[in-house]
Amino acid sequence: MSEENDGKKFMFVNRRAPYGTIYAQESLEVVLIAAALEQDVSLLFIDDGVFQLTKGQNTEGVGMKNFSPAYAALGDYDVSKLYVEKESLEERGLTLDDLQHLTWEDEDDDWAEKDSIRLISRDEVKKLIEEQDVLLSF
Amino acid sequence: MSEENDGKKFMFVNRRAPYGTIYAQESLEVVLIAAALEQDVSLLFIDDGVFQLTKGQNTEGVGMKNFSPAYAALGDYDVSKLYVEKESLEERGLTLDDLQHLTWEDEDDDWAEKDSIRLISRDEVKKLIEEQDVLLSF
Amino acid sequence: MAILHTVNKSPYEKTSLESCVQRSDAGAAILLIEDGVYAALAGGAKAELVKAALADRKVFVLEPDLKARGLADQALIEGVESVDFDGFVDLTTQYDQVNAWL
Amino acid sequence: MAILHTVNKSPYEKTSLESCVQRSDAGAAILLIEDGVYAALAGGAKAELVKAALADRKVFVLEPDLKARGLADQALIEGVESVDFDGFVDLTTQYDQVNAWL
Amino acid sequence: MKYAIMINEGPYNHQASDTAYNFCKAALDKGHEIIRVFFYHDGVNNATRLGVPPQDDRNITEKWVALGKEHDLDLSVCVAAAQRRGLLDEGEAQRWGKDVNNIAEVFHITGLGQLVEACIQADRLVEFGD
Amino acid sequence: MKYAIMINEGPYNHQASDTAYNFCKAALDKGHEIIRVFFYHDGVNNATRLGVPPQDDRNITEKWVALGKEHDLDLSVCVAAAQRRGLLDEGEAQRWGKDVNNIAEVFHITGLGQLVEACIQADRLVEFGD
Repeated sequence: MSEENDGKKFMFVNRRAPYGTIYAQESLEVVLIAAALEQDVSLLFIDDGVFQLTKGQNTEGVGMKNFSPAYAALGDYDVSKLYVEKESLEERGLTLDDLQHLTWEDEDDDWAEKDSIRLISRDEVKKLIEEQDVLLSF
Repeated sequence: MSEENDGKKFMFVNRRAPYGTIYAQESLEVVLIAAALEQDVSLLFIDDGVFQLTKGQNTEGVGMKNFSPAYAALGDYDVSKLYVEKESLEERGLTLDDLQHLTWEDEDDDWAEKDSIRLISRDEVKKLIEEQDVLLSF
Repeated sequence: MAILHTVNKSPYEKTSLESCVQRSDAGAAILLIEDGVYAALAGGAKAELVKAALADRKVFVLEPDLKARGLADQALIEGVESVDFDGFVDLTTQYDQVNAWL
Repeated sequence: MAILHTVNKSPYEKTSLESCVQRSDAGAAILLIEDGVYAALAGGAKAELVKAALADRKVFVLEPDLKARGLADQALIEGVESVDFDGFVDLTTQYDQVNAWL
Repeated sequence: MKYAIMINEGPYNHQASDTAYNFCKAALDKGHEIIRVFFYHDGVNNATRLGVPPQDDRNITEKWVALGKEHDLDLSVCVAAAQRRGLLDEGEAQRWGKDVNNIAEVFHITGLGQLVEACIQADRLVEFGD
Repeated sequence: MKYAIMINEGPYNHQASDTAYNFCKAALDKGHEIIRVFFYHDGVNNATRLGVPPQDDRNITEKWVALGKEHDLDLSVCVAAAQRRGLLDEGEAQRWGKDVNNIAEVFHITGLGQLVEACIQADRLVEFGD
C-alpha cells in the first residue's frame, strides 16, 4: 500500500504502440475509472508502449481519433506516476524531449506543478512490477 | 503460368503457428476453393508457419478442433506443392521427421504416390515468391 | 512478492518473452501458454531465452498447448516443468500476482 | 517480376520486417505502414534492417501513419521515401504484385 | 482463492477465450471462487448469441453460458467496448435506436468500474489476450 | 487497374480496416476499379449495423457503407467466417434459427469462391490485417 492511498496498487503495463491496435486507447479508460475509485494508480511504459507518449500526434491523414490529449488530462485525475523505461526509449532512438511534457499539481506542496513522467531503468522496472497488487497489461 | 494449369499461380504464404490464432485453419478453406476453381495452387511454410505441419497434434486438452488432418487431405484436391523453408525448420529445432508425411498421386505418372512437402532454401523462397500471380498471406 | 508471468506468444514471432525475461525478477516464475510453448523446445534457436530465465526463475509450460501443437514428444529445455490447467491454477495461488505479457 | 511488400508491424514487437527483408529479392520494394513505420526511424536500434534492405531494394514509409504517431519531425533513415495514400496506390501499380507481411 | 478474469479477444480468432475457459473450469473444480469474468476490447464478441460455428467445432459462447449457469458466474461485458463493436443488450439497443440486440443469455453489459471492483475484491487478476 | 481487397481484422481493434478504407478511397479517386472488398476472419465484424462508436470517433462501418454506395462497391463478407462470429443476414438468420440478423446495408454475405474469383479477375490483391 502506498502512503497516500488506501486503495490497491494498480499498475497499468503499456507495451504496445498506439493506433496500430486499440489497446493503448481503451486502457486509458480503465486508468481513469481506477483513479476515480481511489486506487493507487501508476502507468508503466516499456517496449513500444513508450511510443504512446510522443508529442505532436496528428491523425488527420489516417482518419482515426487522436487520443493523445488524454495523457495530458491524467494529472487532473490525480494520476501522477507515469514510469517510462529509459532503455526502451533509447532503443527506439527517442529522448524525453520527444514525449509530451506531462504534469500534475501536488496538493501537499501548495499545488506545485510537477512532472508526471519518471524515467527509470530496466532494473527499477523489475522491482516496481514486484511491488504491485494488481497488474493490468495492455 | 504453370505447364499443367491454365489458372493463375496462387501462393498461400503461411507464417503463423496453429491454434494460437485461427489464420492457419481458415486459410486452408481458401486453398481448397482455389484448387476447386482450378488455379495453380501452392503453399509456402516459413517462420512459425512450419509448426502447422507437425505430426501428432492432439487438441483434446485445449478443447479446440484438431484441423491438422486437413493437410493430409490436400493431395486429394490436387494440391501437391507444399514448400517448407529449411532454415525456418532448423531454427525451431525441427526436422522433416517431425512433420506429417504428406503425399499426392501423380496422374501423369501412373498415379504414383509422391511427397507433397518440398524442402527449399531461403534463397529459393525469394525466387518462388517472385514467380507468383497472387500472394495470399495468413 | 513473487510474480507469475504468463507468455502466450512464440519467441520467433514476437518479443514478448524476451521482454518478460529482461524484466522479471529473481524468484519469479514464467508460464508458457498457447503459442508461448514453442519457447520450451530444447533444439530451438530461441532456447537461450528460457535458459537465461532458469538461472534464477522457474519456467513452466502448459502441456495441453504442447500436445495441441504436436510437441508432446519433443525434447524440452532441461529444467522446464510441465503443468496442466490444474497446475496453472495452482501456480496462480503459489505466486503473489499474475502478469500477462501479451 | 518485382514485388511490393507491405509491413505493418513494429520491428521491436514482431519479426515480420526481419522476415520480409530476409526473403524479398533485389529490385523489390518494402512499404512500411501502420506500426511498421517505426522501422524507418534513423535513431532506432532496428535501423539496420531497413538499411540492409536499401542495399538493393527501395523502402517507402506511409507518411499519414508517421504523422499519426507523432514522428513527422523525427529523422528517417537516409534513402527511405515518404508516400501518402495516393503514393501507396501508385506503388501497387508500379510493382507487379503485392505481398503483406502481417 | 478469489479470482477476477479478463478476456481481451473475441472467440475463434485467438485462443484467449478458450484458454480462459479452461482456466476457469479448473479453478472452479478446485473450489476457488471467480468473482467476475470481464470481457474487454474484442473480448465482448464472445457474448453474441448469433454465432453458428461448424458442427464439428466447439461453440465458445455456449460453453461460457453453460459454465455461467452451472456456477452462477458473473459474465460482464464492457459497455463502451461493446457499443463500439456492435454487441448490444435490449436496453442498449433501445438507447441507441437499434432495431435488435444480439447478446446471449447469462452475459450482461456493465461499466468498466466492474472490472476495477473485481480487481479490488479478488486475490488475483488473470488476463487472457493477444 | 483492377483491385481485389482483403480485410482480415474487425473495426477499431486493429488499424487494418481504416488503412484499407483510405487505400480504397485513394484508388477510386485515381480512377482505378475495385472489383471486390472481401472481409475475412475477424474482418467480417466490420459489417455489423449495431456498432455505436463514441460521437467524437469515426464510424468505420458507416464509412464503408457510404463509400460502397458512392462507388457501387461489392462489399463481400465470407459466410463461413461470419457464421462462426455471429454476423448474419436475414437468410442466414432464418437458416440457423436465429431470431435476428445484424448485417449493415450494402454489405452482403457470400462464399470464399468470391475471394478467389476476385483474385483471378484483379490485377492486384492488396491485403490488410494484423
